[in-house]
Parts: sequence; C-alpha cells; structure tokens
Amino acid sequence: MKLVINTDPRLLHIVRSVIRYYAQEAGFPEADVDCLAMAINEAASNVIRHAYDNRPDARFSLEVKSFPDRIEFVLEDDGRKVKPEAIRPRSLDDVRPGGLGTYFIRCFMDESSYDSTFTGGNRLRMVKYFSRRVSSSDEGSSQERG
Amino acid sequence: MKLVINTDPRLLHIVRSVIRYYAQEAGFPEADVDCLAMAINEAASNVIRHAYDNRPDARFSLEVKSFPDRIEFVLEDDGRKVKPEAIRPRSLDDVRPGGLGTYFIRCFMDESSYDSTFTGGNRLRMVKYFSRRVSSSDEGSSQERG
Amino acid sequence: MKVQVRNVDNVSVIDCSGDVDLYSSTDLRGTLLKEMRSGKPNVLVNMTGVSYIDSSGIATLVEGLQLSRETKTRFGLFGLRSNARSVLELARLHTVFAIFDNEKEALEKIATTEPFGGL
Amino acid sequence: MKVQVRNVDNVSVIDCSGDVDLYSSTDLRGTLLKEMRSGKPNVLVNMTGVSYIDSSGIATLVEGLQLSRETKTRFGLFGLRSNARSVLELARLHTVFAIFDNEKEALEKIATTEPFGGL
Ligand SMILES: Nc1ncnc2c1ncn2[C@@H]1O[C@H](COP(=O)(O)OP(=O)(O)O)[C@@H](O)[C@H]1O
Ligand SMILES: Nc1ncnc2c1ncn2[C@@H]1O[C@H](COP(=O)(O)OP(=O)(O)O)[C@@H](O)[C@H]1O
Repeated sequence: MKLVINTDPRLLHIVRSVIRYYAQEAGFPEADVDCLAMAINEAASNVIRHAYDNRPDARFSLEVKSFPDRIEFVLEDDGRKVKPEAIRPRSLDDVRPGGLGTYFIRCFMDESSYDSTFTGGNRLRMVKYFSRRVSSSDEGSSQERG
Repeated sequence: MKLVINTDPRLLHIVRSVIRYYAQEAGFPEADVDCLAMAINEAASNVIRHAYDNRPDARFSLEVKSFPDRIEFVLEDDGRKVKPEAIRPRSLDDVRPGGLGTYFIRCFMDESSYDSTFTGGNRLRMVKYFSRRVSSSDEGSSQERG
Repeated sequence: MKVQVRNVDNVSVIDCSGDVDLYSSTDLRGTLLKEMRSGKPNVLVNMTGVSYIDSSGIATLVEGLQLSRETKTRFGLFGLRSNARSVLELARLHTVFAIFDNEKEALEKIATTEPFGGL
Repeated sequence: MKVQVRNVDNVSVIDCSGDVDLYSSTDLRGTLLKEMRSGKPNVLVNMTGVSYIDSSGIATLVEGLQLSRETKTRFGLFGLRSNARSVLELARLHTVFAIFDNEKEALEKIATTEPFGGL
C-alpha cells in the first residue's frame, strides 16, 4: 500500500486508519496494532512539524510492505534534511512538552533509520518483526537513529 | 494525492475521508463534498465487485488532482477490463437492488470515462468543475460512458 | 456501522448507526432478511444514526422491500437524515418505501400501512 | 475531537472526546491554558471519551501541568482509558499528574490535592 498526501495534521487520522488496517491484516495483536499506528502517526507528525515547519500543503509518502517475518514502513518527504544526530529522544526524567515522538517510535519499532543515500528530503524506514527480537543491537545503535 | 490500497470494502471509509478532505480543500460546498465522496466510493466499490469479483487482496489506485477550474479523480485497477457498453445505469422506473452506482457517479460528476488506451485493467477518469457546466454534451454521450 | 434489533410489541426495530457501505451493508442485509424470514409481521429500520448510505445500502433496503412482499411483512424506514433522504430521492425510491419521520410515528402507523404493491 | 468546558462548583471540567493528535491537540491546548490563565482554582481534564492520545496530546497536558504551577491552579486528569494510561506510563509521566479514576473521585479530591512540586 502506498499513500501520498498533504502534510496536513487533519489527515493524520487517515494515516492511523490505514496503518491499523495493514497491521491487523498482517496478523499483529491489537496492542501492537495500536502501537504501530501511533509510531507512524508520530513519524508523520515529525515530518509535518520538523521537515516542513507545519506547512500543510507539502507532500509526503507512506509505504507499507508486509513480509513473512515483518512489516516495513517507509516515510518519504521532500522537506528539510534531518540531521540524524539532532534526533535525540528526551531523557525520561525531563518533564517538558516534546521529545516524546521519537521515543515512542523507538519503543514500538524494532528498527528505525534514515536512509543517508536518499537524494530527496528524508527517507525513514521502520520495521516491526512478528515476534519482537530483543538483542543488544536493537537496544543500541540501530534504534538511536530513529 | 495518491493512494494505492487493497480492494477491501473495509477500506472504503478511508477513500471517502480522503476525498472529503481534498474536495473541501478545493473549495467545494459541503453538499458537493458529500456527492464527490459518494461518487468515488461507488467507483471504488465497482472496482472491488466487478473488476476483481470481491477479491480483497488485489490493489487499486486513486489519484486526486486539483486544477483552477476543476478537480479530477483517476481510479486505476489491474482487474478484468470493463466493457464500457456493458455499463448501463438501470432505468429509474426499475425497482431492483443494483444499478445505482454508475447512476450516482453520472449524477455527481461532470465527466466520467474509461481510458481505452490504458494497457492495465481499467483507468476511470472523473471530473467535477467548480461551477457545474450544464451543456448538451454533458447530459449526453460524455456521461453515458461513466 | 452497528446493527441491533429491538422488539417493540409486535414490531422488530432494526437500529442502524454509522456508515452503510459495501462493507457494512452485509450486516444490515443479514439482519433485515433474517427478521423478515422469521415471520415478524412488522419490520422497521431506524436510520436515525445513519450518517452515510451508498448504493449498496440502498440496494439492501430494496432487497428488504422485495422480500417483504413475499413474506407479507409490513416494512418501513424512519429517522432518515437529510443526506439519506436525498440519496433515496435521487434514486427515485423515496416513494416506494414507507418512510416515517420518527419512531413514534412509525410504531403508530406501521400496522395500518398498506402492504406495498409498487414492485 | 470535541472539547467542552463545564463548571462544577469551583472546578472547571474540560470534557475531551475522540482522538487527540497534532491536529486536535491545539483545541485542547487553547482551552486548557485559557482556563488556567483565567484564574480558575481547579482544572480537571475528563479523558473518558479519549480513544487515542499521541505525543502532541501528552505534550499539551505537560504544558498544562507547567502552567498550573505558575498560576497556582490545582490540575488533574480523570477517566483515562487503558491506552491513554499506557501511553502516560510509557512516557513515565503517570506519576507527575494527579490522576483520578472518575469524575466523582476527582471532584472530591482535587481541592485537597497537594499542588505539584515535581517539575
Ligand atoms: N522528521 C524530522 N525532521 C527533522 N527533525 C526531526 C524529525 N523528527 C524529529 N526531529 C528532531 O528530533 C527532535 C525530537 O523529536 P520528537 O521526539 O518527535 O519530539 P519533538 O518533536 O516534540 O521535539 C525534534 O525536536 C527535532 O529536532
Ligand atoms: N469497474 C467495473 N468493472 C466492470 N464492470 C463494471 C464496473 N463498474 C460497473 N460495471 C458494470 O456496470 C453495471 C452497473 O453498475 P452499477 O450501476 O454500479 O450497479 P451494480 O454494480 O449494482 O450492478 C454492473 O452491474 C457491471 O456490469
């Protein structure tokens, strides 16, 4: 499935509905379906807020691909390039508004990384495996890019 | 905007939401927004039922393009080719279930036609002008293809 | 969409809410045809909560109307919102259904409504 | 999402329902900050109808919490569904908010809740 829509927060509910459908179809339990919808909602919200400074008339695309062992989400935009090192989820001791989106993405996805070879704006790839792998590489560097 | 999704009736509400958003953005009054959402809902339902015989795992695409004078919708599928001459909205004197979808499309759109040069399955293009043109050609042949 | 059946005296009231489309109309169809086939003398569809109805929903209601003639069920609709009413009018079907404004009127009049001969 | 304010004695109850996301959280933010700035002594957010809340909704609540310290407003939440509660827990924010089970408990306890010193 692929969706190319405006960077308008009023369309986020559509993003969540579509993700919920494909996550359910892929066989994820309801709790994971909620988490995946939320993670993609957060990633799309960040595109709107950070890559496009809340411009509602730009575009981004979202692709969902199901595989036997995983589901993959690819979000592409044509906005300002993210400096992956700038994306640092806030420390949880820090009670302030903000910094939660990337933290939720990291919680809900097994992998999340920006494609440094992408020539447009940003290409964020997120992966969720059917039975969540818990390995040291997951907990560490590969997630910190998300 | 472009959407490529499964031929699953459970996704039709998403099609309607997306169309409503773009029709509103284009500036159509609420009554027209409802009609456009319904027309595309009918066209997509027909793809699911007739081009794919209710297979939920095929795909179709929907594209919406706004122009200064009109909004265009293009629905593409890879299913069985429609014989345009087979599409005949039922006569309104005929009380039976069915035959209404293409009638509603004809009522709500100013133009609607299958692209005979399309090499895949079907490519249905529908157009709505901002101030509905009422001309003899509209009432006649160009709509009967819908 | 949600579909639920209530029995009010000898009338089956089918409460529908939400969008009636190709997906959800199968639920309404199942319930409607079941109520008629089970020999209920009067069946009403409560459309108060129906925010959207498309051709598959209309087709379902027409199917109900056709079956009601066979099963001799008195069949009516009530509580149509303006968009549902417009869709029925556009399809020129508003005259073939017994349409009541609200539940009170529908319950009062359904038993004395002429069985439909329009089909 | 819908946001509405009710006054129950000297408590402002902000009823929210639907999805709180980047689009709708601006409504909640506006209402929440306005109630606090207008000098209401107690503000409660009724989350009973909130089916979804994302980071922008949580950020809005945290902003309310921060402002409540400046304006000396007692601020609490009630009626959280399990998914809203999980999201707050995941963010480790469930302990910084005064969270009540339901409106009755919230109204009884809000006036005697310690003002928050956790920020
Ligand atoms: N798509 C993006 N484009 C550019 N910068 C981003 C993007 N996503 C996240 N960031 C950066 O990462 C930071 C943390 O993001 P996040 O955890 O979502 O919290 P918030 O957006 O509320 O600050 C942001 O403040 C921003 O600097
Ligand atoms: N996308 C399509 N592909 C193939 N045939 C179609 C398509 N759309 C419509 N048709 C044909 O046109 C007829 C009328 O369609 P419609 O007015 O929507 O009513 P119904 O689908 O209920 O018969 C259909 O029965 C079908 O034969």
